[in-house]
Amino acid sequence: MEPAEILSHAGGGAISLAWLMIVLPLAGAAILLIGGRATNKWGHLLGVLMSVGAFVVAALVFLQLIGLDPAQRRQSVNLYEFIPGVANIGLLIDPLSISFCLLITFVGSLIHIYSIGYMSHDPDRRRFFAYLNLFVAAMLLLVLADNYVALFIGWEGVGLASYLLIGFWQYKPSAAVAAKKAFVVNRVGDFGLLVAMFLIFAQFGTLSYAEVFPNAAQASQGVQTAIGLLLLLGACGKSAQLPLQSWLLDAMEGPTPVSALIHAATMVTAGVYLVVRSGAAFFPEGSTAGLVVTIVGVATLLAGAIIGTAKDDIKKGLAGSTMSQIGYMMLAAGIGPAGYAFAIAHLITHGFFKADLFLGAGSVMHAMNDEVDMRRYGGLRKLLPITFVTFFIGYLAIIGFPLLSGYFTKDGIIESVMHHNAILGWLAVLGAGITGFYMTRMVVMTFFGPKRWDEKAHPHESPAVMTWPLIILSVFSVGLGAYLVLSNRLMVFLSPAVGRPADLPGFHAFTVPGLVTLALVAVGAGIAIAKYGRSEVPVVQPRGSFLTVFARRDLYGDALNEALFMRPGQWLTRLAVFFDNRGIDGVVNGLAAGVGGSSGRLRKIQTGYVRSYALSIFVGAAVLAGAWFVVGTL
Amino acid sequence: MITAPTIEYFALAPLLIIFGAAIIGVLVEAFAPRYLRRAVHVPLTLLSLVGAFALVILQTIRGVPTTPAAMGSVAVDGPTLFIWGTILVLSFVSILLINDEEQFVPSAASVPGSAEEEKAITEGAAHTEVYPLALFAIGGMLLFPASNDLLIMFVALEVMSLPLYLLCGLARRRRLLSQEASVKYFLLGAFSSAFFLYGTALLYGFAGTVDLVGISRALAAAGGTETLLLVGTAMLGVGLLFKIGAAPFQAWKPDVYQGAPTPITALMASGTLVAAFGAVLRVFWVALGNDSWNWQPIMWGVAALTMVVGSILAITQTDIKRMLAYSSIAHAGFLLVGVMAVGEKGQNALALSGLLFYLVTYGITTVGAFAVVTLVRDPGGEAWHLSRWAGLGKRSPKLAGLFAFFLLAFAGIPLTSGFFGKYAVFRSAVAVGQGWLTGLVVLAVVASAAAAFFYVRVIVLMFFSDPSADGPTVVTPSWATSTVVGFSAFATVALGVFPQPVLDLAEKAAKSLFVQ
Amino acid sequence: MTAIPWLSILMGVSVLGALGVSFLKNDKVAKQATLGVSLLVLVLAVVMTVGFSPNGDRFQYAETYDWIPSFGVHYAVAVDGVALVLILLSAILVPIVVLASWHDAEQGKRSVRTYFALLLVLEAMMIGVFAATDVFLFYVFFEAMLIPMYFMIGSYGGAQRSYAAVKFLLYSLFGGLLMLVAVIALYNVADKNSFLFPELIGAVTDPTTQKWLFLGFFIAFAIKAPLWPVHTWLPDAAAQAPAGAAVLLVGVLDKVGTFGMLRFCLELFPDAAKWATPVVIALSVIGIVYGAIVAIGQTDIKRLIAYTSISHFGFITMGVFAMTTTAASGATLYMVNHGFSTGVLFLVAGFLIYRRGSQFIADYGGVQKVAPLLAGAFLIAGLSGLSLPGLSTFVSEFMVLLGTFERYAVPAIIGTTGVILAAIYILWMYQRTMNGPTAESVAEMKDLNGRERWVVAPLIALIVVLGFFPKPLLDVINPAVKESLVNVKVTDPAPVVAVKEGQ
Amino acid sequence: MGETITFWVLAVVSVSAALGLVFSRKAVYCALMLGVVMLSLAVLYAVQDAPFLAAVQIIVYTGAVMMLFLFVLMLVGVDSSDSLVETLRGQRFWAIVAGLAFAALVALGIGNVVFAPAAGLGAVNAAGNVPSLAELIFTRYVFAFEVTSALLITAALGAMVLAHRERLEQKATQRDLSRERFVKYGEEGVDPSPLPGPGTYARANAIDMPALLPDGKISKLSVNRYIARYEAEEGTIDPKVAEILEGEDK
Amino acid sequence: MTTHYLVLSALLFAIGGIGVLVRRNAIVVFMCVELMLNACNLAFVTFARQNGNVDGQVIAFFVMIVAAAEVVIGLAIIVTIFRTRRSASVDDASLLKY
Repeated sequence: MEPAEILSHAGGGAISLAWLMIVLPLAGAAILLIGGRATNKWGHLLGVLMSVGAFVVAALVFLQLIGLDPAQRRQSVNLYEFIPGVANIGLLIDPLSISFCLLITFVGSLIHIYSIGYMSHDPDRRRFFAYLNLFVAAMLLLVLADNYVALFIGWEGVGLASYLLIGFWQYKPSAAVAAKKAFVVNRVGDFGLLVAMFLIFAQFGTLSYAEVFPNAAQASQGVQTAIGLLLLLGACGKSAQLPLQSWLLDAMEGPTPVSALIHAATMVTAGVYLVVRSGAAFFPEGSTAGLVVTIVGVATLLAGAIIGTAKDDIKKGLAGSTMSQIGYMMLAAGIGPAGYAFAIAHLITHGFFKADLFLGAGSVMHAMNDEVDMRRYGGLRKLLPITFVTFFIGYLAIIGFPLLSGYFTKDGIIESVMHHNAILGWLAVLGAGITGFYMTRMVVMTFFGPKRWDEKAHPHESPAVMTWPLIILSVFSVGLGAYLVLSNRLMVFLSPAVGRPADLPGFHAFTVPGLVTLALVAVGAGIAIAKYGRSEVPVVQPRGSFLTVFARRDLYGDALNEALFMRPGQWLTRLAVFFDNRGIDGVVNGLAAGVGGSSGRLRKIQTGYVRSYALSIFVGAAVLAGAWFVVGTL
Repeated sequence: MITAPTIEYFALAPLLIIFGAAIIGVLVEAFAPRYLRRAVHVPLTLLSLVGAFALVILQTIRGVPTTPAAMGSVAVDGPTLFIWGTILVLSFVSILLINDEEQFVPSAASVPGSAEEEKAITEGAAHTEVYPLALFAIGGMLLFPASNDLLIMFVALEVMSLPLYLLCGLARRRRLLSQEASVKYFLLGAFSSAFFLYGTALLYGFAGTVDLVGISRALAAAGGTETLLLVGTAMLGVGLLFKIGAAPFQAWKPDVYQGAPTPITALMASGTLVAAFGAVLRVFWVALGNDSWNWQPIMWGVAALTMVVGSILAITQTDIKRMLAYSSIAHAGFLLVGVMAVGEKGQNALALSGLLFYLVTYGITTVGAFAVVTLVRDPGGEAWHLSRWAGLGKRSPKLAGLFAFFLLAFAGIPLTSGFFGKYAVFRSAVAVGQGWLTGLVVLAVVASAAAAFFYVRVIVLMFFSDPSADGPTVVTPSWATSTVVGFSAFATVALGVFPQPVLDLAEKAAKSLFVQ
Repeated sequence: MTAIPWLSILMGVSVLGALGVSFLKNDKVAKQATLGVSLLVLVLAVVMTVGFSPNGDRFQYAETYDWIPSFGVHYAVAVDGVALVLILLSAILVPIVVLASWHDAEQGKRSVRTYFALLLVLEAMMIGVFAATDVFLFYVFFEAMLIPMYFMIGSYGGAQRSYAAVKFLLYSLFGGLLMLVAVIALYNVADKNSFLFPELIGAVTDPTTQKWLFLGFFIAFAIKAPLWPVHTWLPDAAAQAPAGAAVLLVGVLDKVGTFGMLRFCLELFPDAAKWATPVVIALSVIGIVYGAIVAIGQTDIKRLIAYTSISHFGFITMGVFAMTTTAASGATLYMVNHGFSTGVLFLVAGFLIYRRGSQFIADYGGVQKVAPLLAGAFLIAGLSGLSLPGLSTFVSEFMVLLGTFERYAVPAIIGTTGVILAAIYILWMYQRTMNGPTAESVAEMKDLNGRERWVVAPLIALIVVLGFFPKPLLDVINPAVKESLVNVKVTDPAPVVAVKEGQ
Repeated sequence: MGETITFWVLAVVSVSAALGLVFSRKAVYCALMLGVVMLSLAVLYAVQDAPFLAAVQIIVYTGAVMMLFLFVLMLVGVDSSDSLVETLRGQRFWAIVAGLAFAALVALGIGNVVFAPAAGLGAVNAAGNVPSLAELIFTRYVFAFEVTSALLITAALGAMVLAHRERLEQKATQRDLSRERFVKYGEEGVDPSPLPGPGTYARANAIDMPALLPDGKISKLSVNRYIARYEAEEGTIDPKVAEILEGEDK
Repeated sequence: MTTHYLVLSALLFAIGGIGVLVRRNAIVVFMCVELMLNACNLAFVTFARQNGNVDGQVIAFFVMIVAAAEVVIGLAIIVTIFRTRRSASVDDASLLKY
């Protein structure tokens, strides 16, 4: 089934007020930033309020949308003319975007609330909330945009927010470097997105979805593929997919709520959004671009999982896991309409359980004086009961424990991929097994076993303002998957936006791949328990085997980047500077010096002897006469 | 029986006034008591210049004669009148500078540094002969570009030069340099006039006459391949190019400009240059106008060499007057570009008007610049060395500002007269529509960019360097010097913003071209 | 057409203001007077802009008087959309620069009022150069405006000021003089006895002549812009100039080059421009990448900003020579936005340097901790330098690339790598100066004071507002650019796939 | 035929004299050589129907101008001679090259012209050379003629400026001089009387002969020190004078 | 015959020119200039006969007058500088240079 036509909204209802979703948090950010210290007292509350307000608007829009006939569910709202002849700023309200909106505003609001507690001791809390609000606004613009330009504004906006938040503790050089790295790597992706836009504009003369998508098929095959690959480059940057994955692990330098919101639940999924949004047009089923998407997805899925196995930093472990999970989503998105719903479903459930996990990790860190090394945790389950329970639920969800969210969504992905391409499917299954291992390792190292922390640490449960969001998130982690996947609820809902396969897949509980998955997960978990639960975990990281080091070093991704880009880049820079100073400017200065020097030498001709002058006149006269002679007689 | 010659006294009146005033000046020297001489000379000289100028204007209004005066030896035509007016104005302001007795030696015959000289200074002795001498030189300048035959041109050349040879040696300070300048100028001047004369002889041999128009006619009859003509033209060219300071005959200019008393330098750099260019134009356009394809290539080389040599050598100069001398050489090169821009009648008028305008603007700015030079002094006289000018912009910003302005005008920055001068000449050259000439214009602008460097260097020194503790003092200018500086600055601005009136005059003067 | 000679009034007010200021005795009064005059000019310029009708005649507020009939020169001023926005840019920047330079001229024991008088003179000339519709008049302003800038750099600049000033002047003069030859030749070839721009359009038909004349104009503009490889004067000049002068130099003066390319090179010599396009585009692309790479390697803040500008000018020239409506409008918009963006970057850098007394990046670190507002302003300025969407520079850069891609895909793609490099040079500089542990030398640094906030705030506001809502400017620019391109006789390439309306 | 012989003779003479002018060390010889050239040219003028000019050449040039030269030579030091060692590198070489090239070019230029037989001045000079010259000078060239007066005045004025020293104080009278002499006598004991004449016993009345006192001794006052030293160098000095000189030197 | 005279004149002129270049005594240098003027006069007189008019003779006459005046001025200048420097060598007067 093809996606529905995009209609321009006739006005009325919550849909025509959808812009409030963006403007509310944006206003919040502006007030907090411009207001300065005056807003210190109530700034965080304003931030929460704006986020919640956006959620309310999103909910109202959602309600209005589902009240419409499915064929009418793609409404675009033009706001104003942005660049005449090129693009307007407009919103596209359709099932896909509203799903994202709900996720972003709901999880976002919870994390805002959580941050009240988490950041309570930070002198710059107001600024933090300003950035969070800014992020929410940009993210909403990204998903709500009805054309690529507006999407790009949101796209870079979230990049900015991400930059600001990773570098929130900018006085730490590591944070500053990580922030910059995130931005620059993202820019590489943006390059792809920009060129994709140029190509689209050159092909179609427009950048609006409503005009591009229906005509995409008229472009030549090569152009379609090119656009698809370029979009994918953008998506890779934002979603930390290979080969642009390296920034995400470093991004954990940011405060934990940031990691939860931006680097787990929402922003990093923007790439998936982009692929799904443009899917029908540029990644149709069976296309080259789609194939590349699936390959990237699988590769990242495995890479992230492997990285996750070796990390001792709890957040980095989770970050690896995020990479991996997004890999699943990409994989699903790459196979076409059959996968979109699962990709989005996994995206949503992942948003909840990963946020849950991150916030839980944050709660642990909060309790442990910001210690992130799991080797210095251990046995925390009794001291942090709520955190433990919620974290454990998130854990079960992510490893795909039957009947929890992850089980439905991940299994759905594996199954649909299996239909599409068995090799990719089995690789995905393998990834699920590794997930079982590293997540179990994390839980065991953190909450079980003997305590390994310092004398100074006094672990304590977090305040209610932090635990309540955990509880809510864990509740959703339990049930959301089943709700979305069973009876193809999400697929049907999304179909006006992204289309769907002609025949809806049923949910099969006990397929071969499903069982194998479960078995592999169990094996993985078992190994982890055996390795970390039964034996002593050394506080100091052991050297580890080659493979461990390989994983620990992020599969040498940074080393590769350094060798391939950074070092040559530095050399190039030095060369260019040298060339500029000595080469180009050297020529200019040399010319000046040459003229000056020749002046210095030539003036010696003026010897001061009148006889020399007379000689020059005499010779000159002879030459002149000769020249006249020559010219005249020629 | 010889029929009495007809002399058009009215047409020649400006000349006669100047020569007359000069002779009266000599009589004053002979008979007036010492204390009175100066008081007589200054008004006499200035009035004669004003009177001559008035007569020039009157003639312009009355209508320009179309035939040469004084039995065909003096051509008082449109361009001549314009040049006369220009020279008279420039001379007037130069005379105001000469009025500064500090500049001239009290007793030229006494040995420099001797007790006699000391005494002469304390006695307040002065060579008031400079006024009649200057008037003779000015008379020569007037006659030189108006000469309609080569004989009178030769005589005019000498009338103009001889007093200048003398005047160059009369500086009060740095007598050795001044005398050296004098002797160099004299020897080289005499040497070059010999060439001029030899060229005249050959042309006489070729044409049977020294009348410019006669030569032109002979040329038309003979075609351009007569070897006498070729060599003669070359020789004549040497003499003329020497006077305008074109390379490779430029060597005297820096030395003489540096050594001569600054007011005399001003007079030479402005008046002589104008007169010499007038003469160059007359010879090459009137006598050799039909032969332009022969002399243009050579003139091309000379012009290119001149502007390059002038611009490049100026860059490393450390003496302000010497630098201005090299600048003058470069400007001579630019002016030569206009000399080549001949073609049909309209084109000639265009080029001529451009040249005339350039001469006016350059002359006025030059006098102004030298006037400023007279004001910046060390204990031992004028502060010539550029390093002494460092930080002048702070010590006396107005004077430095004016000087900077003159320099910018030399560089040809828009909104100064120099810009329009250059523009007018280059325009006429481009208008010929010949690639080689346009190429020369390109070379000229490149050279003027290089030339800008040394003007700018002085500005850098004056404004961007810090003054030294024992820097030169700026004397309070006398009324005369203030007038000169003020006038030059005003004219440089006015011609830079509203050049049209003077352009109109130049065009009107050029329209009739030289009498044939 | 209005009877009020707006443009002359604008220039007149500035010039009279300059004269008045130079005669004032009290420095403080002089500053206030300068500020007043420049604000008055701004108000007048805004009023004028409001009265401009974008879809009316191309040239409005026209005044034409004979100036030098012998040369066919007129005092002819008028504005089209492009000129108007650039004049507006100048009028906005000058009061801000005045405010920002409040204490700049006091450091060197040099005349304060001269500095401010020069500023006003410069303003008059900037307005004149954009408003001139007589080629000769344009040239006069083009050259004459070097002088006040030369003195501002040379008298009030940093340690190497005289070297930088002389280099600036000679470089520009060299180009300008070549242009002079072309101007003269244009007059002769066109044979209209007039320098009026509208009359000269299409007057030169011979292809060879067009090429030569084009080169004459183009070299001057390329030096002015500056285009690679004749850019080396800019880093020196901008690094040595006082911050305020650097703003006007890079923000406005250099725009004369790109403005000239659009107005004169393209419209007067369309065929030659097309002939030269491949080379110009190549140079622009080299400039974009090269400027960015060299910027990355700089150790001096102001030099770094200067090199970023070289990169940005590459975008502008590329947009101009892509000859599509989008690219050319984008380039024009870029000129304005770059003025604001680089302006605020230079000014904030100037504040920073003023406090610490060093231009070297290595002498800073962790400033954000002690001076968050300063750091914030610097960041926003920097972000606008890397064309972050939501800030005005993005719109223009996007349009340039988009428009260029329509015709020259590969250069546009290479140019797009500039966005990655931009992120590196800006953020790395920001990281080294503002982030990390606070360096001892900056520990006592004060945050922005009231005056400085007033300097920065309007610019940032403009950048943000124009970033989201560039339409007012584009509405003014677009018709003018379209008319220019009509004169060049190019049409935009049609999209490959015809999109049916309403689909 | 006569003209040819005259020409060749004088050509050789004048060229030789010209070369002599260039290559004589002593300035006086140079002047004489120049005089020879001028006289030769005067003859050539006469041969070429220009008797008036020939006369003027002799009177003005050879007579006046050359005298002036010699006068100045005397002033400057008649026996001063140039060293013929060239100090400027390449000067002589290039001078000769340029000179030869120049001469060759001009000669080529002249040689290329095929002159018609000379028109001759018979018709013009019918009424005499001087009247025909006079007619031209006072009609066609009258203005040049008048203007030359300016030159002559300038020359006179110039000579005055450079050579004439204006008296800055009253000229001393006999009375003043006498008073001065006696004041000097009173103060320093300088003899107020004039220097002694050759004296009664003198055998010669020349400046190099010192005066003899009545006792036959030499008057110290009358010894011309300059000449004496010169003579001492030449070895022709009168021993008595030498004695006095030695006494003084000690 | 005319050619002969002219060649002689050219020779004398060139010799004079060389003399100016190689002699150091200012007076001798000046004499050489006079020689050049004389050479010119010879050319004028020769051409006068060749052309059949006395203009050449008139010019030669004027040249003599001019030369006389020039000699006066020149010698005065030379004497002045001699008084100052006690030297008539033109090479000594070389303070103004470069």
